[in-house]
Amino acid sequence: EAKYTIGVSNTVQGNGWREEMICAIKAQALASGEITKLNIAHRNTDAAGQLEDIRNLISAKVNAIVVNPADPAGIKSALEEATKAGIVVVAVDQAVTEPLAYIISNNQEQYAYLGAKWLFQQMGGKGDVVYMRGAAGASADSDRDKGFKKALAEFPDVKVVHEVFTGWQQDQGKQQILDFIATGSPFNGIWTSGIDNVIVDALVESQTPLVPVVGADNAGFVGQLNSVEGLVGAAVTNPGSIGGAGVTLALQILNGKKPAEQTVLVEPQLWENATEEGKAKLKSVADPSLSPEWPVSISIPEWTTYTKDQIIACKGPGE
Amino acid sequence: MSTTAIQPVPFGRRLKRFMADRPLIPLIILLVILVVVLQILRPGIVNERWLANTVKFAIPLAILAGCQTMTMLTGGIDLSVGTVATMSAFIMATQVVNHDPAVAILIALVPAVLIGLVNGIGVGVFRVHPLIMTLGTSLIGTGCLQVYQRTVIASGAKIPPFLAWLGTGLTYGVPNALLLFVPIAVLIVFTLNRTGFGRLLYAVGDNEGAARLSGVRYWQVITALYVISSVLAGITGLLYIGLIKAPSLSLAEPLVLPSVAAAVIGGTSIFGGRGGYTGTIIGALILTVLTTLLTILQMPEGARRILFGLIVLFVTAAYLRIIEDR
Amino acid sequence: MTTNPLLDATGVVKTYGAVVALRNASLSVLPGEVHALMGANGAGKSTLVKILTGAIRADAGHILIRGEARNVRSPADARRAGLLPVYQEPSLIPDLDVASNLRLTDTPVEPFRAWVRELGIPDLDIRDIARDIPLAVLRVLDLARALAVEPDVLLLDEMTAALPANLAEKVLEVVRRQGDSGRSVIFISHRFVEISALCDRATVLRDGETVGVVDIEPGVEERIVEMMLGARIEKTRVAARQASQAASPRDSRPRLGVANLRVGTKLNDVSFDLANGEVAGVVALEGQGQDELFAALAGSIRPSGGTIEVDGKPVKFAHPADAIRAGIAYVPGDRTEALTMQRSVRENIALPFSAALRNWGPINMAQERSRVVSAIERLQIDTRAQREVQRLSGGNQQKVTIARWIAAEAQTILCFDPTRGIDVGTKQEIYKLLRELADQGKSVLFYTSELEEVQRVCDRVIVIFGGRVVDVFPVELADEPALMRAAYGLPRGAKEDVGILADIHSSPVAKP
Amino acid sequence: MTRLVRRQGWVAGLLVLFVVLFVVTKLIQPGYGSGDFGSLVRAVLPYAFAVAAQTIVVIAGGIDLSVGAMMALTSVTAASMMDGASEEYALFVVPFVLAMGLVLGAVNGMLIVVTRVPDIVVTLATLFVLQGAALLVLSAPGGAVAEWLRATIVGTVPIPGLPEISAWIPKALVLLVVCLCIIWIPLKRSKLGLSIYAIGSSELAAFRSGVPVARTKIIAYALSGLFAAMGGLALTMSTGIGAPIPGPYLLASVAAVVLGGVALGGGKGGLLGPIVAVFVLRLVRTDLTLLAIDPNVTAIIEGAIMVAVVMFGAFITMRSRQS
Ligand SMILES: Nc1ncnc2c1ncn2[C@@H]1O[C@H](COP(=O)(O)OP(=O)(O)OP(=O)(O)O)[C@@H](O)[C@H]1O
Ligand SMILES: Nc1ncnc2c1ncn2[C@@H]1O[C@H](COP(=O)(O)OP(=O)(O)OP(=O)(O)O)[C@@H](O)[C@H]1O
Ligand SMILES: [Mg+2]
Ligand SMILES: [Mg+2]
Repeated sequence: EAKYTIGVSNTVQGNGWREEMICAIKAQALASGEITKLNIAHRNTDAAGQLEDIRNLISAKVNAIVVNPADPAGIKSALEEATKAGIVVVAVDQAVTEPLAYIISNNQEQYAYLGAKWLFQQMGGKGDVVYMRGAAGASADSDRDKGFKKALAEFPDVKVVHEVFTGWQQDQGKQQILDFIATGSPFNGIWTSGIDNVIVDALVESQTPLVPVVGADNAGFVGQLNSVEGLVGAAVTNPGSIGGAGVTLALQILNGKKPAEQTVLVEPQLWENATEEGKAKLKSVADPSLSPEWPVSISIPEWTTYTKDQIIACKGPGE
Repeated sequence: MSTTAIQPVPFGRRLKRFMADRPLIPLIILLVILVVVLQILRPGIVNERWLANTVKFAIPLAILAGCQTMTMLTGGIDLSVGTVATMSAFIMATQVVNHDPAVAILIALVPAVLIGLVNGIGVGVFRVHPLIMTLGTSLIGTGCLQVYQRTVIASGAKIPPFLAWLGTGLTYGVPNALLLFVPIAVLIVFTLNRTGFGRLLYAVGDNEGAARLSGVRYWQVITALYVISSVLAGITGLLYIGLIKAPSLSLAEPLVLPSVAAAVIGGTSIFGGRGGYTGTIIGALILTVLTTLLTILQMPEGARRILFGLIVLFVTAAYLRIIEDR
Repeated sequence: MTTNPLLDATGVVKTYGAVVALRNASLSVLPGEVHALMGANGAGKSTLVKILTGAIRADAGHILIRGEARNVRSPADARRAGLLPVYQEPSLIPDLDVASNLRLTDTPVEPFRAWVRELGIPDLDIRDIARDIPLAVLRVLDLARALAVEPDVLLLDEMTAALPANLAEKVLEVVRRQGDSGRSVIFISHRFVEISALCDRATVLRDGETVGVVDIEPGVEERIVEMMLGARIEKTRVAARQASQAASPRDSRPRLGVANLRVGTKLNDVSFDLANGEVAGVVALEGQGQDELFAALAGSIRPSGGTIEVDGKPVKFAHPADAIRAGIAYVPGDRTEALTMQRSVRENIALPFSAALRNWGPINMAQERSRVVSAIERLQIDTRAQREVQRLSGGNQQKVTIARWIAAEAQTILCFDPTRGIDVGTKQEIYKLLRELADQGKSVLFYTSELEEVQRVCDRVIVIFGGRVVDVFPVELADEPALMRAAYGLPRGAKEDVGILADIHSSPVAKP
Repeated sequence: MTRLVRRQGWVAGLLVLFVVLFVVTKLIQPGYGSGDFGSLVRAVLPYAFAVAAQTIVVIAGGIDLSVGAMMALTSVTAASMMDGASEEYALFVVPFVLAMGLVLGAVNGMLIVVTRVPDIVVTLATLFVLQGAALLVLSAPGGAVAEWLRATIVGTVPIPGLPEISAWIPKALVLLVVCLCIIWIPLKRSKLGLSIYAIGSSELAAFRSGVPVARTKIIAYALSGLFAAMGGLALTMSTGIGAPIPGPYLLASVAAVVLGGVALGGGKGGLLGPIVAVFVLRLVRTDLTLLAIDPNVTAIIEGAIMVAVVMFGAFITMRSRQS
């Protein structure tokens, strides 16, 4: 009964989150049993490159395209061509501006807001926070910045003592925090945009008193929240498995089950280790067998049907 | 007819000539100036801990810049060092789960040797431009790493304790990484100045035809060179993973352009035949201090980058001015 | 004379760091004269030319052109002021064809073609890429390009050094006429014959200082040599070699045996022997296959036929390293081919020591030093600027190329025009050196573009024409007319007149 | 004739390669038609300008690591200027941005000439500077583009009575050809063009031949900046926004320059080869997508193609030198 060809376009390669997203797409395509072939364009490029990839997918005559947009507005023209050609377009991870496209996305603004708010509460509503952002000029980064600023506005006594861009690079993040620690400036909390476990490492290595740290649900960081003595922190979920959900949504639409809304937001959760309840949750989700860069939330209930073995095998239909 | 009397050389000129003969001195002065600026901007930052951090982060950069120095002496460049370092780091971290660390390290260095060999043969035998050759192999290497990482997603990753000790540890406040770096640096300096192979690197880069007429087989020198460069990059990867402790598929990529810059700031000519490693080490330190300086300064990211570019340009230009005795 | 000088330079100073290239040079050129600029290697001749034509800046000095101080900051400015140089190194853009090179310099094409023909190159295709053109022809093209714009002052830096006799003749002819037509020429050469045939006056430089200006008249050579060399004079007096001095080869088995050697279309069937203790001269006009012969013997190119034997054993060379292992070293005529210019004299001389894989390890510095120093002393290399070979003058660079193989103790040395651009004193030293090597039982194959050298150095002469050996004769018979005849492919004893302007392309074909 | 083959052989080979690839594409996807060709050209557009920018400085004996950053800066400048502005305002924006590229390129050249720091280092430094400037202009992707500007690369050029043919002439192709030719052809025929080749071939010989080396170098970089600005505009025109993070244009441009037969080191080659090389590389990308090749393998394939083609070229020159 397999009958569909699905195209995938993604513009960041070699990052744990994106790799998990691709594997989730493959695993879900396999698990659904309705997909004969996946055409995956997965490389490092910009919005113009993504236009090229999407148009190539249109040339390949796929039935649906799952796209993680480099920029919401920048790829509108190709998505328009796709929907005109009768191709179902599902954007994951971020919204797109093409009105006929469906969106199933992590809420980046909410992601930052949730973590920052928790952090500021932990700090007792006052003090100095280190703000370690993602890549300057990336749209996900600026969305998160909005959420962070929103939380900041609610806590007038919290000050950003240091703001840097890690470029979502582990080594840069580590050097930056070590440099900052060396200045001797006091700080009461660290918010990170997902470059988290190296930050904890740096704190431990330099024997600095541990402060609350907020990161993402990467396997490495979740492990640290469970094991590092005296570390208080929270992981905000940002599941890479959203890709699998995108496939499910695309199939539903192809099969005639259109969702009521064009946009389906997957709200982030916050797992902290400040309470016993939270600790138990963190223990249950931890998964030391995963690559430390992979988010531990490898599936999304109601949206994905593959098993853990399937996503780890990372094989799509016909492979 | 009277010959013009030899006038006393003005002090400025003498100083300049003195510097030109000892190019390390102006470079060290530039480094010190940066450190002083840093100390002025953030009083108290220049402490023992900061020094240790700076050294720790400068070392991997300095070793990769050593690869660039050696290849640049022959008129080449090795853009695959970032990929090679990343590969060996990632492969080691994933293989060590199932193997003895020594075995894992050996396995991790295999791709380094292979890439070096391919680079060397491409450049030395087929005469492909090194820029393109190493760019191509680094693309291929990255692709292979992507394929590889899919096979080990479930196996997890570990950092052997002794690499972490080497990468991050301090003994009496001195970074342990120096245990690895000092011998490597001494070896590179010795190789360049006191061995036949080092002589050939300079000779081949300066005038390949002349070297040939003296009986030098170009392909031998180049192949050996790129293999050595790759192995050094592989070792850097192992050290770097000990420092960062997070295996990622782009771990050492951000070091590639700075490694080229460090070698050039250190006075090595990208056209070949001229330069040395001691300058490169200072170059790496300058870049590392500069990065710190910009991290510490609170300003928009855009302004930070602009400043970084301008300072790199200024330092290189000033240094060239000083050592050029014209 | 009341005529004002066309070009008048006084008190020119140029230093490179610790090296003083010009200390106090002056030069005054009258309209219509051919003015020689003379001096030993490193005296500063090229430096002065570069300063006059704006290629480098002087540290001090006054330069007047037609009595006016003009600010010549670049070769382009010099052109506008009517000064056109032909530098010691070719200046055509290597990757452009000749036509584009002309356009680049605003050189009119037709006059250029006319000059090229006149200079003895009838079949130039101006769409040829400069890189593919042989050095000697390039030099001529450089000259023709300069002539075509009819400059007031033409500056020729060792124009004839790299030219074979036939082309050199034409150049001299043409330059001579420049003087006749009211233009001035500054002419640099180490060959006294050329100076006396061509020049009206000479300015002599020594160690960067003008030590005298003399009128060229018979017998003035001695004075010039004295001025040029100063204190060095006594050491360099070596009489022309007497035929009776010719060493008889000690060894009956030849060191090097070449039989029926062929290389592409350039070298057809060359056979000869070279004995231990012998200096054999090779005499040929430009492009008769001597380049290919030397390259094949040196392992640089592969012969397409024939055999080479070393000490009676047949050898095949795939790389110069193979030839070196067999004890054969090659000294190319163009020193830029042989030297690593940014490296020190020491490293250049020691380069062959490290070449083989087994010598890649640590260097025994003390041993290397002593060998290098003894080679430097033996050739009396001026090592004031030894940190970089490129700072040495042309002649001293040339010496380094030979010193390398003295240090490496090569058994057989192939010297391709080793005295190109070398002053008289140094030439004598090199002749002496080659003889000494032969006396120590080494063998030397020696190509020269200056026929008179043959008598001074060689035991035997091998004449090549059209890619074949047309004659081999002992040095006793090798006077210049005989060599010249042979070089044109005429049989020994033929009585035809071989004019200096004879066109080689229509000259009689060699009789086998 | 042989001379022509020798000089243009590589370009001809690339053209043949392109045609072969085109046929292969048709075989993979029989429906591949004029519309898809239009997509290809639009994908080629920014790469082609980047590669033109790189080609001109490589011919002049340099290298420009700042092309990608220059494209980003000009792109965000254009996009932010046109954001919320009237359609006519774009008539001012386009020349402004082109002039900005020209000036910034000239600054690159001047820095190289004045500081005497090698090109690769100066442009590495300006890469950071331009990137920083782009971030100051727009800290996140955004901005807008005038509709008419956008329309200049969408659709095809109508040729009355020949709809068949006109379907194969996308406007983007016409724009590309016009923009490149308008600068390249007069340049190639002028003495300035010769001078650019001359300084790339041998700076010393060029200086001694009276070429104003410094000025020529500055102009080469200025033209490179101009092409990069066209690339930046092309990015804005196709995406409708400006993005401050440079795309993958730097390495792609260097690779295409070499594949196109321009020697790194200068003095040789032309613009046509690199442009055809860009088409080839983009079409390879299309084929890889059409074939649904495992994305992790595509990097290996692209790297291998690059190395193989260049090695092949090296092999041919080696053979021809021996014979
Ligand atoms: N770039 C340089 N740097 C340092 N020293 C230099 C440089 N160029 C020339 N010299 C020195 O200047 C002196 C004069 O050199 P020049 O080339 O003018 O000699 P020359 O008279 O032309 O000799 P030759 O007859 O051998 O060509 C030499 O001692 C040389 O070493
Ligand atoms: N480091 C060095 N310092 C000084 N002289 C050296 C050095 N290395 C080699 N030599 C000398 O240089 C010459 C060439 O060395 P090499 O060992 O290549 O000679 P070879 O003739 O190839 O050796 P063999 O005949 O043993 O095969 C020899 O005379 C050798 O003694
Ligand atoms: Mg000279
Ligand atoms: Mg030996």
